[in-house]
Amino acid sequence: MTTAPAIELKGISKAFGPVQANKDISIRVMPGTIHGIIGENGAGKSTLMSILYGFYKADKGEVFISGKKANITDSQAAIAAGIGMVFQHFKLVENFTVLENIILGAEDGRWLKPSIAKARRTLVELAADYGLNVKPDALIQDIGVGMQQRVEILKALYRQADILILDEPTGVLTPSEADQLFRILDRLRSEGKTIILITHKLREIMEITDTVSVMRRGEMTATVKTSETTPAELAELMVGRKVLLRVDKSPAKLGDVVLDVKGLRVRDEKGVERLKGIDLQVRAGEVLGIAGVAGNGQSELLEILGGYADGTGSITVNGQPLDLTGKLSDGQSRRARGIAHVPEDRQREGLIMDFTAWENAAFGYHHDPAYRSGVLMNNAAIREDTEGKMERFDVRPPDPKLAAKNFSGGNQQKIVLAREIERNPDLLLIGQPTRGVDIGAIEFIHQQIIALRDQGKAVLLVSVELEEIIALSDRIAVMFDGHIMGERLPSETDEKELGLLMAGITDTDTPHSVEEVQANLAHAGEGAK
Amino acid sequence: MEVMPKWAEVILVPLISLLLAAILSALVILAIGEDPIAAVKMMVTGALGSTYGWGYTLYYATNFMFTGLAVSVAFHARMFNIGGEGQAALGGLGVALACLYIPWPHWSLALVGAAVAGGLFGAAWAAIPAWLQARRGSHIVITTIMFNFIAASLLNYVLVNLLRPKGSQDPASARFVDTVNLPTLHDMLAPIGINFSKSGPANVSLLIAIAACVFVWFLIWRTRLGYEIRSFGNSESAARYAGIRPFKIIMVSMMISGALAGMMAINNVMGEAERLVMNSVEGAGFIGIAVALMGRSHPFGVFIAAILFGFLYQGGAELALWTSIPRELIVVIQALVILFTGALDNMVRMPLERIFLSLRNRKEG
Amino acid sequence: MDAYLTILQLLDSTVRLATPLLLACLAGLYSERAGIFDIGLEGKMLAAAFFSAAVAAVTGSVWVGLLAGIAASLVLSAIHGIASITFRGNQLISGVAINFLAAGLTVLVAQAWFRQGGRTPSLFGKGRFEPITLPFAESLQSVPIIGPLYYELISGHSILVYLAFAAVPFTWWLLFRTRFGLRLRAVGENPAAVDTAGVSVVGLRFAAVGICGVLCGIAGAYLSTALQAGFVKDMSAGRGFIALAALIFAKWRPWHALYATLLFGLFGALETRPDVIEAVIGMKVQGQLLSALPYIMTVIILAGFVGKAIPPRAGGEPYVKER
Amino acid sequence: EPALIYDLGGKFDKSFNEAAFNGAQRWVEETGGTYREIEMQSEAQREQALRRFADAGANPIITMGFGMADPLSSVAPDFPDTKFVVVDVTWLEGLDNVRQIGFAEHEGSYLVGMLAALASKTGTVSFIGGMDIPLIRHFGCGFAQGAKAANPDVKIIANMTGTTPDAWNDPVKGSELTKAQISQGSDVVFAAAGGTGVGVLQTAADSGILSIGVDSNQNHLHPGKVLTSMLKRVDNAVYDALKAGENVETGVFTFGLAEDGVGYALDENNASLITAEMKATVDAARDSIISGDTKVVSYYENDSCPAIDF
Ligand SMILES: Nc1ncnc2c1ncn2[C@@H]1O[C@H](COP(=O)(O)OP(=O)(O)OP(=O)(O)O)[C@@H](O)[C@H]1O
Ligand SMILES: Nc1ncnc2c1ncn2[C@@H]1O[C@H](COP(=O)(O)OP(=O)(O)OP(=O)(O)O)[C@@H](O)[C@H]1O
Ligand SMILES: [Mg+2]
Ligand SMILES: [Mg+2]
Repeated sequence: MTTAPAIELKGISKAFGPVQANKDISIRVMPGTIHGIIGENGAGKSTLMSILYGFYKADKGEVFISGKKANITDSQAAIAAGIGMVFQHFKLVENFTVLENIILGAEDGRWLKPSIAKARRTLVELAADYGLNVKPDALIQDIGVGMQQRVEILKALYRQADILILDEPTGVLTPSEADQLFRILDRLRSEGKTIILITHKLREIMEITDTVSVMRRGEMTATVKTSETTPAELAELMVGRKVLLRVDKSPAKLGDVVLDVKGLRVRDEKGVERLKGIDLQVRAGEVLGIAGVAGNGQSELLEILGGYADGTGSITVNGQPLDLTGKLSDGQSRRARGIAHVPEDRQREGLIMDFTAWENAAFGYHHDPAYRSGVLMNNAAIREDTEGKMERFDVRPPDPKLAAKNFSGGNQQKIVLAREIERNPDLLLIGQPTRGVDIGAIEFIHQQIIALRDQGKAVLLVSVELEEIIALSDRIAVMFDGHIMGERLPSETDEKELGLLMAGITDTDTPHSVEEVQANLAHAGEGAK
Repeated sequence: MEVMPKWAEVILVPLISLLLAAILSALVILAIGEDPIAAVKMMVTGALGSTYGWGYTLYYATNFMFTGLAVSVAFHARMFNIGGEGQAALGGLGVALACLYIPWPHWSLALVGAAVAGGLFGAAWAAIPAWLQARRGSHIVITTIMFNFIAASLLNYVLVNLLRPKGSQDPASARFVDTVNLPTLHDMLAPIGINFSKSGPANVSLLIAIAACVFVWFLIWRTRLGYEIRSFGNSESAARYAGIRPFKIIMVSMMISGALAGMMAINNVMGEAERLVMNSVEGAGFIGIAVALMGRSHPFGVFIAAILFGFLYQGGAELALWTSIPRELIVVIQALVILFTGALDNMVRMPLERIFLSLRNRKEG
Repeated sequence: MDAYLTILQLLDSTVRLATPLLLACLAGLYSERAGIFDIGLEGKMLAAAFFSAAVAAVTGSVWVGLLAGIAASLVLSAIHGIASITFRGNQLISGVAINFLAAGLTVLVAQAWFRQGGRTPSLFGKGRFEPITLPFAESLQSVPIIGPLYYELISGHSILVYLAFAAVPFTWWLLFRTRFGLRLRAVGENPAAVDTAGVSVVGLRFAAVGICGVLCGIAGAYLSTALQAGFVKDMSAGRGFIALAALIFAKWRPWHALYATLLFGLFGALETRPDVIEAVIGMKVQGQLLSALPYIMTVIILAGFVGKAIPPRAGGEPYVKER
Repeated sequence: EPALIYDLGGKFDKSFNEAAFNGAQRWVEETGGTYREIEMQSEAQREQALRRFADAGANPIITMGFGMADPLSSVAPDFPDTKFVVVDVTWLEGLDNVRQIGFAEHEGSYLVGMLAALASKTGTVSFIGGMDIPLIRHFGCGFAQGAKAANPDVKIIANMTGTTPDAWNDPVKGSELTKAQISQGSDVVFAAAGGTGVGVLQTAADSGILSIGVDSNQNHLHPGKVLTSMLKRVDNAVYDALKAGENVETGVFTFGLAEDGVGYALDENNASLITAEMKATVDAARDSIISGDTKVVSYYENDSCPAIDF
């Protein structure tokens, strides 16, 4: 007797207006397995999962859960059918506590007190069971993204989901957080739960999944057993061409010091000190990678360098000091000094989502004489320039009149990169360059960063992806709690050592217990937003 | 990738919405025991059927263009300026002072001077709430509401105690001298052989209002300042990243907004009343909100919406003149127009989109 | 003792003036906490004022009138809900339209119904809410300090006043101590979180808008059947907008809504007592300045003491998961 | 066909415009005639209405309120064959087809002020105005002089409702002002505040003090609780003009006590409140004003009032 698949989708189609996001998709996932789904940005992965979770309604197709036809009209039906989902963009209420978020929609009875009390007990058990430590009474807005994700997983577990969908769960996690997540997934699998994992990281697919499906332009193009495939094959299935999975770079040719930071201190809006005396240098022709758990001051470092945070200490660029407060410390002045900035959060900072691509391509550089005629903006010139940028950076679709929100994450990132890199800056600040971006685009973005370095420019790279840091950097500085914990050469270090530094542990030679590292890490991530 | 062709979005949707509002209005007229067809006929002929009617329709529309543009500009910076009423009142004061105390040699110079004075007064009145928002975080909605009331008191004081000519019992300023009287459409069109009614108050300010529409269009979509205003309005965090200073944008956008509202006074105070009376704004500041919202904060939309409201005002006045329909009927019709074209537009758009989509699929399939 | 009595009278007036503001402010609080901005409070109040007075006049029962007022306000709420929730229309436009609709329809209907130029007939007897004298108010009156306080300030208001004040702790409790409140607050902050948790966003928002309608209905009825004995056109006189200002002032919190509306009420009460102001500051306040004083004070307090007000995050935006 | 143009408050304002309406109704009932009417809703409409009615051949055209002075001065010369009547305007010059009618409101207010002071047991009387404009101060000023004349020690409280047009339609505020005045000791309140006055009279009746109506006879609103009403016989003015028709006499006319243009209302609703003694005192004052022995100062004379400080 064969067991029925835990999930079976038959002929799912979904269109958003004229866009066919899913075309006649069928898929089977057996119970107690982890099924990976990969595909380019905009391939339709999230849409498919949202349909399974009842968030979107399919135009056509059927869903079977454990062999029985399920009529999933809304998320409530999905929850009832034992499905839990962790969305790519978390669905949490920012100014609610962890506990409140967990019980939302799954309260026991009308009154909150008993619900909360019960949830607290359950949460303690769950947390202990799976090693998912959270602070039940912390506000979501005060905890790091890693912690937020734990909350999302706990939400699903609290609802006793047998089927767990995770949409790009590791995009925001540090390697050790990701490892921990995978340990939990493994554990869940061994308990017989079924998991669907969407990710852009082939390493993760290879490491944890049993089977993997590849999506392309709304269609399911292949489903294979993980053990019978290779990353290169998957990459090719996904993008339709061979992909370079390693960064190819020559040794750095170091020039003069471009950026020199001394004793830099920055407070956030709440008055909490986020940078507690930072010293660092970046030379021409060099990529300095800043590793660290999100929320340890990297964002503030980028912000003050980019001109939108105030601080004390000294920063010089090409030997000339930068203003750290006042009128001349704004983004415009920074750009005038040859600093370009690809911000960590492209949707909140780097782009205006309702603006067209060409309007965004001038964003921050709208005072550029080439972009204006008299007091007016020279829109024709900007559009023409944007067309060129989109072509050179392979932005798809190459339509300057399309609003930014209508591009996929990878293509949004390319628009920002094109804008900043083509300024030919002396110093490029770049935060989380490939977050949520598919491997085809990652390859391209990495090449662009290295190309800029090879032109003798200085690059300050902030990323929570250790792999990316190691691959791109010529030198790595690790940040923890507003301090630089140490600098390493990529050739002389490994993820393990960096991981310890990121947890604030400098004596990396002596062995440390997992608990100690975790406790430190939890502390480290607190400031992240 | 839009579902509907642009013409459907821009023309068909508003037209059907307007039709729905008209049908409902007709039902209301029926319900109070009047003949809707006759009423509509009277409104249309009264407002649009003669140059006389147009003279009033365009006069009202001029007011609404100024206040509608004022609300729109602030809206692009995500400031909800409810203070058009007070700013226009202060603008009236500025215009009155300019007309009363400066011996202008010719109306054209006076017009420029009065527009500047009205604009400055309006801008100043908007600047205080703007500054409080930018520096103290005081919510612009509350402060502008409060400033409307304060403006009313201030104007009351000025008119009753300062500007009222001795012995006059009317709380209004003296009449402006004849040299500052603005040419009406009649005066302007007569030389080119068009016989426009003498009695409509529409005047040369209409041209200024239209110029203001064009100006705002350029400002918002063609200048760097407009670009910065829209950036700030769309995403404050992105604006900060780009080095666009919130303080500057809040102040500048609100002051432009206030100036536009203040400039309305060249129409009602200088062009029509030719003196400053109490409550000269008569709610045009509030109508401006409806006009801006209906016009989607786009100058062309504001222009059209202002004419529509001008039509309703004048058509309503005609109804009140020749029938016993209470004047509040017009308020109800306005409400329905705002509701259907502004808030319930998706009710029309959604089915239309479906129709267009299936048409398209059929063509492709 | 005289000064004390004056203060009590001033506060008494404060309470009366604050009550309609408080009810409308709480109404707005429910709606906006659920993410639906409502500048139509004014219109709803006005409609309720008319219908409660009209029905009370016709039936002779103020309670039936109250129900009618609430019903009228609910109809307008429903329009707002359909426009801004079902059809994801612009909430501001819808609110503006509702204000116009109420201003026009009340007079139109009043004229067609009573032919008294947009008024209702005067209410008397059971047709209006009378002040209630609380137990022992009379007998305790002679007790120093407490007696007058109880008699003048606490006792002697209409039932709706007590209802309004009771609505404050109730609202707090409902929002922060019940499942419904949790969900309601969540839907104003992040409707997607509520949706994916399997709770209906539309249902919650309609519920909030409905509660808003009920409270505006009571506020309107209070104006025409408790404070007054009949409807006069435009009698809400901008109170809906002041309530909105109070709501922002209160940063969308129930207890603060009480404080904010009491403050506005106090300003209003002071405006009626130039003699008190004169006695306190030692000079006569010029007439127009006196009229402007409440608004000037509000701006000063706002700028000086109240920080930035952050509205519910999803406020004003229709919830769209698919375009 | 004659035409009647009401001022901004609307024809059912229970006072000024409604008095005009009542006068017109009386004419309709007596003669069976018809007339056109319009209520103003904006300033720009004033001139429009004048011209439209004149164009359509309406004659005479009767208009209400001082706001009509300015439009009239530009329209009247264009229609020399049309007769215009304007109430509350007396200062236009060079218009020989206009009948300007003014009322000596201060004289009427003086009489009700006397009655107020005579009826007051507390020795405190009060005044509530609508929007703070000279006309309203004019009312209040006459009232204060009358009260002082009847009782030199009387305390007079005066409040204005506001500075926006809402001031004419805010009975709630009127009510609150009344209560504030009561707590300052007032037991007779005179309201000259349009729709706001409805709230004043209501609250006075509810609180067991006396009130005084304005313009029309408002005694019936709360029988036995409204002390009297300051009558301004706009109804007569309108009635007379309608009756005279196209032949209405033009020029400037001021109606005071002598012409019965103003006065105080005495009917079955307030008969019990006005004692014979009070009536005698007030009537004596009335005669003395008519004869010129007593001079009531008009606020307009030099924008100030001898009896009260606004
Ligand atoms: N809410 C929406 N409204 C309209 N169109 C949408 C919406 N969400 C997705 N789409 C369309 O559906 C397509 C598939 O989107 P989807 O989010 O499923 O991609 P994805 O595979 O999850 O991409 P990524 O890897 O970037 O997460 C997109 O190209 C987009 O055009
Ligand atoms: N409201 C929308 N309208 C149209 N397309 C949309 C909309 N929302 C999302 N999309 C499309 O859905 C696709 C995936 O969206 P999603 O938000 O998952 O972006 P993403 O590529 O994953 O970016 P990120 O990595 O920043 O999350 C994109 O191609 C985007 O164009
Ligand atoms: Mg996705
Ligand atoms: Mg993505």
